Amino acid sequence: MNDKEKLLEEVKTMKKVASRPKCLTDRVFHYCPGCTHGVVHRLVAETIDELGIQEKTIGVAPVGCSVFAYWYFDTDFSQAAHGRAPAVATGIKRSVPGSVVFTYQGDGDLAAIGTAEIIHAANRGEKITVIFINNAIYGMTGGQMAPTSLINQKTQTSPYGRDSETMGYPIRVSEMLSGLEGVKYLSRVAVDTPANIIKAKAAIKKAFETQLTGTGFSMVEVLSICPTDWGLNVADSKKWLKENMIPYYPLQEFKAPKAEEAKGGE
Amino acid sequence: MNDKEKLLEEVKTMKKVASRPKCLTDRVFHYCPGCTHGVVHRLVAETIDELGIQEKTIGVAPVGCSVFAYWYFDTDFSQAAHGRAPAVATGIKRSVPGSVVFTYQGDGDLAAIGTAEIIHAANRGEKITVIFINNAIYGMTGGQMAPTSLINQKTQTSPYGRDSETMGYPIRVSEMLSGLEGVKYLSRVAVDTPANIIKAKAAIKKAFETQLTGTGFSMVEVLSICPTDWGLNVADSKKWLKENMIPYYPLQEFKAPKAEEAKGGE
Amino acid sequence: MGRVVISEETCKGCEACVLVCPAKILKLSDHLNESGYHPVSCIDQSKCTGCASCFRVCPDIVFEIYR
Amino acid sequence: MGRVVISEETCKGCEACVLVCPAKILKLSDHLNESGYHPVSCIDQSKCTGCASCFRVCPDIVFEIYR
Amino acid sequence: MNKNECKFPLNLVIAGFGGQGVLLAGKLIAEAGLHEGREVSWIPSYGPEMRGGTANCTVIISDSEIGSPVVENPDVLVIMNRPSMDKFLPSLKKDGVCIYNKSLIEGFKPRSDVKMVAVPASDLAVQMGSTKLLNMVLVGSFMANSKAFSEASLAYALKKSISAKHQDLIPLNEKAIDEGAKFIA
Amino acid sequence: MNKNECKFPLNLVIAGFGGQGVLLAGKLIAEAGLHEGREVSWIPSYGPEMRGGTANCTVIISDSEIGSPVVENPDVLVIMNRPSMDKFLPSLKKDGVCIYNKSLIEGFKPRSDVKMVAVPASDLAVQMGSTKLLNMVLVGSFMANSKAFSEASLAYALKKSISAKHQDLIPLNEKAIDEGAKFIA
Amino acid sequence: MANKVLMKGNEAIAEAAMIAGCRHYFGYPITPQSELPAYLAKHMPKRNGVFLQAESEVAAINMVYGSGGTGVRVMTSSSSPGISLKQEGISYIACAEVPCLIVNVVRGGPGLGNIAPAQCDYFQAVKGGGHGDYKLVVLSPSSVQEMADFTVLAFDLADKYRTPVMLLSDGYLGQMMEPVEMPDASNIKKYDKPWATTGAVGRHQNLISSIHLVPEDMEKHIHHLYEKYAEIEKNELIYEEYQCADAEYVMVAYGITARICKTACVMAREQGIKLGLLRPKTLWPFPKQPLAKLAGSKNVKGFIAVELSTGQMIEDVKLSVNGVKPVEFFGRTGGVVPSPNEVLLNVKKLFSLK
Amino acid sequence: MANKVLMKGNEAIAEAAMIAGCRHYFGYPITPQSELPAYLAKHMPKRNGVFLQAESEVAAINMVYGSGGTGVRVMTSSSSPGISLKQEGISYIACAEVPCLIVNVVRGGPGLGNIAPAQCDYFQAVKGGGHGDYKLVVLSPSSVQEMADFTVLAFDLADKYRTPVMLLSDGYLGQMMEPVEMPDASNIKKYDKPWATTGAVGRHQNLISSIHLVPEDMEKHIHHLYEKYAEIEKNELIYEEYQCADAEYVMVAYGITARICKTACVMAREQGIKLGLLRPKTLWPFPKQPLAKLAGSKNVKGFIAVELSTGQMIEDVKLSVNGVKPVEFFGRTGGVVPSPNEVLLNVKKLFSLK
Ligand SMILES: Cc1ncc(C[n+]2csc(CCOP(=O)(O)OP(=O)(O)O)c2C)c(N)n1
Ligand SMILES: Cc1ncc(C[n+]2csc(CCOP(=O)(O)OP(=O)(O)O)c2C)c(N)n1
Ligand code: SF4
Ligand code: SF4
Ligand code: SF4
Ligand code: SF4
Ligand code: SF4
Ligand code: SF4
Ligand SMILES: [Mg+2]
Ligand SMILES: [Mg+2]
Repeated sequence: MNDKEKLLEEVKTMKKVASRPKCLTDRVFHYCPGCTHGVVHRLVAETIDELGIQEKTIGVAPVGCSVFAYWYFDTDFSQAAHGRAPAVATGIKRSVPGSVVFTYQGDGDLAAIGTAEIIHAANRGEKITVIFINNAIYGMTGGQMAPTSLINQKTQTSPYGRDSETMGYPIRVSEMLSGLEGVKYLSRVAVDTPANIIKAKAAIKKAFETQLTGTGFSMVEVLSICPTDWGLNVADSKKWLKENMIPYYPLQEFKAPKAEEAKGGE
Repeated sequence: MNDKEKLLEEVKTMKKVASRPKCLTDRVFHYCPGCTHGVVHRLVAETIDELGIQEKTIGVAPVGCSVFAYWYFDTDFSQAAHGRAPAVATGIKRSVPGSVVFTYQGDGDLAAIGTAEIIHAANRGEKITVIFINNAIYGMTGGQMAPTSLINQKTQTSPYGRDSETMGYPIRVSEMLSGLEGVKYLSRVAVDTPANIIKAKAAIKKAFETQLTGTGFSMVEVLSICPTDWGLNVADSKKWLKENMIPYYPLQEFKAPKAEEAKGGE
Repeated sequence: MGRVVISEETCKGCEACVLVCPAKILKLSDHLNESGYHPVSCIDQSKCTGCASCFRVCPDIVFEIYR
Repeated sequence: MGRVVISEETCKGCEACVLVCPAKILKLSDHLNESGYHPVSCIDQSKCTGCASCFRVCPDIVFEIYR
Repeated sequence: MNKNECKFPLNLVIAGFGGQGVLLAGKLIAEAGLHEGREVSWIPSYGPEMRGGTANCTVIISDSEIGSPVVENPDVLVIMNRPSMDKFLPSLKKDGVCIYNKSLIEGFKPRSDVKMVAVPASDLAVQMGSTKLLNMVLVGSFMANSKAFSEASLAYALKKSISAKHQDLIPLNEKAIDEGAKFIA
Repeated sequence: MNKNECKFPLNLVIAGFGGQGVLLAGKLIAEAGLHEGREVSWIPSYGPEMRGGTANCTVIISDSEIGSPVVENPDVLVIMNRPSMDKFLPSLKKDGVCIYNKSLIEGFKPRSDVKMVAVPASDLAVQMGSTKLLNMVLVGSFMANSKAFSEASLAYALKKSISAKHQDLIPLNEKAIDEGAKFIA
Repeated sequence: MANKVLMKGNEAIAEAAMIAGCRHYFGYPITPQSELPAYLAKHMPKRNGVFLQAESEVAAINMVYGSGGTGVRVMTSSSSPGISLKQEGISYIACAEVPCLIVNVVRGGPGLGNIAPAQCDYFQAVKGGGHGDYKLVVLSPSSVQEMADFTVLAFDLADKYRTPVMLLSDGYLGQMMEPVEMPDASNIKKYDKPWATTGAVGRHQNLISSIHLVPEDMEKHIHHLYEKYAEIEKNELIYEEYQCADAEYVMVAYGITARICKTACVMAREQGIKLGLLRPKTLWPFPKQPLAKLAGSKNVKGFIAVELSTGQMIEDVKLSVNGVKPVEFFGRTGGVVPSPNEVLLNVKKLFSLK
Repeated sequence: MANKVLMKGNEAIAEAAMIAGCRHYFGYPITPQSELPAYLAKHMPKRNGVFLQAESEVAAINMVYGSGGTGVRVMTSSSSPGISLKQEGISYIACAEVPCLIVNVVRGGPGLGNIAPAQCDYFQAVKGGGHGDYKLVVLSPSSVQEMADFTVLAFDLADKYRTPVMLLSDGYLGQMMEPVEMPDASNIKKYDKPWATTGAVGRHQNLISSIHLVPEDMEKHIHHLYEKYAEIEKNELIYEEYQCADAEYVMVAYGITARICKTACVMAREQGIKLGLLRPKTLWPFPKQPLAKLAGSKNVKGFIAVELSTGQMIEDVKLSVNGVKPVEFFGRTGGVVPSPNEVLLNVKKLFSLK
């Protein structure tokens, strides 16, 4: 019996406390080493498992690094045009009202080209859940400036650093959406540390639960790392997130449904 | 000498205290009787006259009832596609930095199809001035629901009244933009009464002055009436504006440049 | 003391000015102008205060105000 | 007391887990897996607390945690 | 025309100011024609003219399939104001009929190769209590002149075209139609 | 090839893992060719392959205008890893040359109708201090084998292609090229 | 005629869509199609349907994509500039094989242009205004009755072939009233949609997508689409010949223009000119064979494409006729609509007839 | 070759644009054209130019509209789906006569497709992907050198005719490196732009607009545009004939495909097959006359359109040849690029040669 076999024997008598969520396929993520897209996928998948909604969940994938999100979630999926996931989700939810619809969008997708779609889906109070990955960069296309890129951040299209004078300011999407009445759950989290990941999970779960109560729109903004296009290793990426992103994008729960607002399940 | 001739003789010795602004052409407005687009045109024109900027002003007309704004202002003009005036204005201002660029947009134009453009122009702090006519309706196309239409407001596309459950909430654009750092002047006014019109004029002037200081984006949201598509006479329209719109869209100055922020003229 | 000069042909008879004139000296005429509207007229210039309220609310810049 | 089961072939050697393990028992191996990465390994299971920090930060769900 | 039978297809243009009920008049005529089993088409002006304050529509009533709903030289004109007279009279077919609102239309140059039918429609309408009845008066005149459909068919059309909450206005409208028809008879 | 003169056009495919410097190797070769007054073209793989972790590029050096920059059957292969060997070896022209990184590539089925040139490139690179020099070693081997350009041209290309702030690395790169060339000579 | 109702073309589409089982509409206001959404805004709620005014045409077409992907019958409508904004979405929809109806009530363009009737979006509709290799089925009604009938047909074709269908209309057809007999709801065919994203109950994932990263996969998918298109070309072509049997000159025209041409035909015959009309009811597939056959006939001396544009469909006419007979053009554009007489005069001029 | 630099096609466009005096770029990132904005982001600030990453392609094209309206040389670039989003703006720009350069580095479509090289946006570029009657001048480079040269040409044509010009490229041309000699800045022609919106100093209003509410006015404006287009067709057609003098079979191909075909020509000659190539450098205007002339020549037995699509340009080839000789098609699509040998094999198959 080699070490591995011994270990497997040993754990037979123990309690499995953490493992791959059931609604994820076996496919290995295509993301770069260390990329936190994978972490967020797991959190969403755990939520779907825990709420027992795999059979009625319909995901909407964006254009961005997570364009292939549907490779991983074993739920129905629609792949949306760049920025249009909230519109696609609206079409789906209005057609299958009993479903649970979520979009998974990057900051280029949601905060640049898809600005109108996210604002109006939120304002209409569409009963969908949006997972918004803010990694302050366009990952998929090789590292251009995102609307959320920080001042002085160097990217392919801000090679001398983002200059507010000509390129504007990093946009705080959650703050902007928080005033809209259709928004019922809204939170900003980060996935840099185990502690923050636990909080992120809780937020994502609340967002889905909000959808299940049928009261309105829910979103979780997730501060994430992109080691590849930031040009940093994982340790430095997490440090950069903590020291630069969190101060500008403070972690907080902007909105949560009051108990009486819930309409009960479907 | 008939009455008119007598009057004209009489006033020769008097001081003309109010008359048609110089930078307006002689053309009669094509707007419906009572429509306050005309009032706002006058206020903008007076501002241009007073600031002496007619020769460097470039206007951008929207698609909406004011699509022909360029018939009236004797300044250079660009007619933009529906919703895209802030992008067009950006293109102009970035190409003629010494110019004074303003857009004149309706609530369909600015708050629906042009959501992304207004938000990002504001966020970039484009040095332009936006005159935003909120009349809670699509005037030009015959009275469809606007993003700013009030709850229960009956329109061609909300014949049973706007229902927040399916159509979302009237969107408060100024509140949403007020958090963006690029925004340097932002105010909501109304043009229902002489007193409010005086305040509106002051706001519009401040907005243009903000542009002249070169610090960032300026906008004035103007609550306006659309007697035709509201199906009300002018008196009732003004009453409706006062009793329904102002409570939901409170008049206020959201942002004004601090004295030290001004960079001096150009 | 004030005077209002009215450009009848550009008036659209919307009554906005009539509603706000503190001196209550503005009213729509019975006749039509070329555009088919009943234009406003001042029934008593001597009562005009020159306050320019009419000018302010008029969407069609029909008035000139003198003081 | 805990145990971690590591699925070497899915590990991308990003070191996220190494950085957070309070017991400091995770490190990258010298060998490469099929995808060309140095996979993580646990150098001393007996010190594992089963805290699942590694599991939480791992983007590729390489771990199973037992307690 | 002024004969006992109407010759189909009948091509009609109705024109006037925006508020004069041009489009509704055309719709009534089309409905009445349809009620008698004929093919009909109604095509409005829309766009710049409407903003400019004038409106017109083209109605065709036919015994067979209608080809072009666009008519260059109508058989009949119903004209409610002066600008429309200037615009459309030249297009009227030789030997056609021009029914017009004499109350508002003066001093134009009539054509001698067509039949000009002057109806004091606005005056009659005001007499009946509302200038808004002007379009009904002229519809009545058109009916009497063209004999394109029966009074009963027009009454049916009227009932169908007026919304539920305004059905109480039907008698008044019918009266206006009558007046207009009487004026021709 | 292994003769004194290179025959143009020379069609070359370089392939390997993403991090092995495939594209830069190709660029150096193209620059060196250009420096000798030849026509050159360089076309990278981009898209799915790159995400998948492998990369390749096609370089043509020619005496006359280059038609298709896409090559079906290259004259020379420079192969840095095993998957690329499996993918590209079949496409090599009969009598072509396959220069490959012996350190990482084992157990494949070689072809007998081409010339297989095994260079322990990764090992040589590690000996020189960095596995990253592997591409330079193979560029050196290619140069020596093909005689497509002079050492001086390659040195020129190297200087041009390496960014200002890394110019201090040039000697090391040149050494790697030398090693690769020596291995052939 | 008891069951014939006088209604506008825009309204006829709306009513027929509901009869066809469409309960989902997503659109953005634009003239001259406003009566269509207005009608649905009024009637959808009564029939438990969804009428949603989107924030833009871009959002609307992507809502259609999402909705159609769930298998419901869904539509959108707009006019020229709005349809341009939808091109990315349309390309996605065609690629992902989402059945839906897209109505274009064409107005004068390019640019903001005006709101008068036009046929200047033919190329966009038929050749592909969006990117990539795809086709739309394009239906061209020429009466209010056909506005209704083709709406029903459009939904059927969309479901049958899992493909988007466009109804290419114009301002006049949208605005005019004619008697229309509504299609019979009991004739509406229903289709199984095992591919729809309705929630994966007892099965694995369904996916609506247009990405095929590996070129060979993409090519395979495109070939799949084009096989489908070939089927459509084979089965679904519809057109009308009017006085073509002995015609010496054949006009080719669609939509409102075809009706004007029909009257011109009648007038021509009165003058002893043997003028005929071929009216495509499907613009794609285009009646290539019928035109080629006419071109081969001894009678026919030439063709005239008549359009409300500077000449777009004429290219398809020429491709069909393939040089066998001359193909001429007469058109008005920018929203101008010619009279039958004007058409006839120009036909005579083009072929030097008197 | 001292002044030849090895660079990517995308970069060559960027550098050439700056040489042509372009100091304004508005765009949104998309593969496979990213090197172009990246290059400009780096170099524009050094040359006092404006590089602005817009919030979307829709915003970008409307920024171009505003900027071009002020008379400066302005450009945007994108790839297929992004170009679809720009169609409304392009239609406006054409109508309002705003000179500008639009670069499309075409990728595999429809839908999201992939990022491999393709030519499947031909129809969109050449027939009009936007609404209404308008044309784009469409230039088709087939080397990195031409990426630079045609960029300069594009700006010149845009100003000369006050019209938008599209550079229709593909992923390979964008990504490949070749030696390129940059155009000489001193040859750049400057144009007066008295119509530009720069502020009305000492004159009345200048207006950039595309609205003509009255149909007759709109028609007049469209006729004005088409007179301009006729001028362009007369003056600006460019194309290349390769081994056509004695050719029995003539391929028609553009862009990267034309180069593959050139090699196929050489291979064919080695096998004794008289194969030639006509390469349009302007896709609009299209080389109709030259093709008609070849069609009329005794040698020529047939044509083959070779494209990276399911067959789009072939329609223009057929319209040019007008039935005089057979026109065949060979193409790969979805991002697949054939080798010269594959092209030749297919030509032989299509015409049963051996
Ligand atoms: C219409 C359109 N424009 C642009 C693109 C190119 N594009 C693909 S992904 C992307 C941005 C990705 O960034 P983000 O949304 O932040 O996601 P990330 O990759 O960072 O997760 C862009 C611009 C596209 N596919 N379609
Ligand atoms: C792309 C596009 N979509 C739609 C329209 C139709 N349209 C013209 S104006 C307008 C809305 C006008 O409303 P608003 O902006 O509020 O201006 P208002 O007329 O009320 O002043 C719409 C939807 C258009 N011209 N272009
Ligand atoms: S590019 Fe960035 S966001 Fe995309 S997979 Fe890699 S690390 Fe993650
Ligand atoms: S429709 Fe309304 S907004 Fe438009 S001009 Fe008339 S009153 Fe004014
Ligand atoms: S100026 Fe004042 S008082 Fe005089 S008419 Fe006008 S509102 Fe009345
Ligand atoms: S406000 Fe102006 S337009 Fe209205 S009635 Fe008075 S003068 Fe006439
Ligand atoms: S469970 Fe905790 S202690 Fe055990 S390996 Fe993971 S991080 Fe280390
Ligand atoms: S975090 Fe996961 S992928 Fe990264 S090194 Fe640890 S086990 Fe491997
Ligand atoms: Mg991102
Ligand atoms: Mg409005």
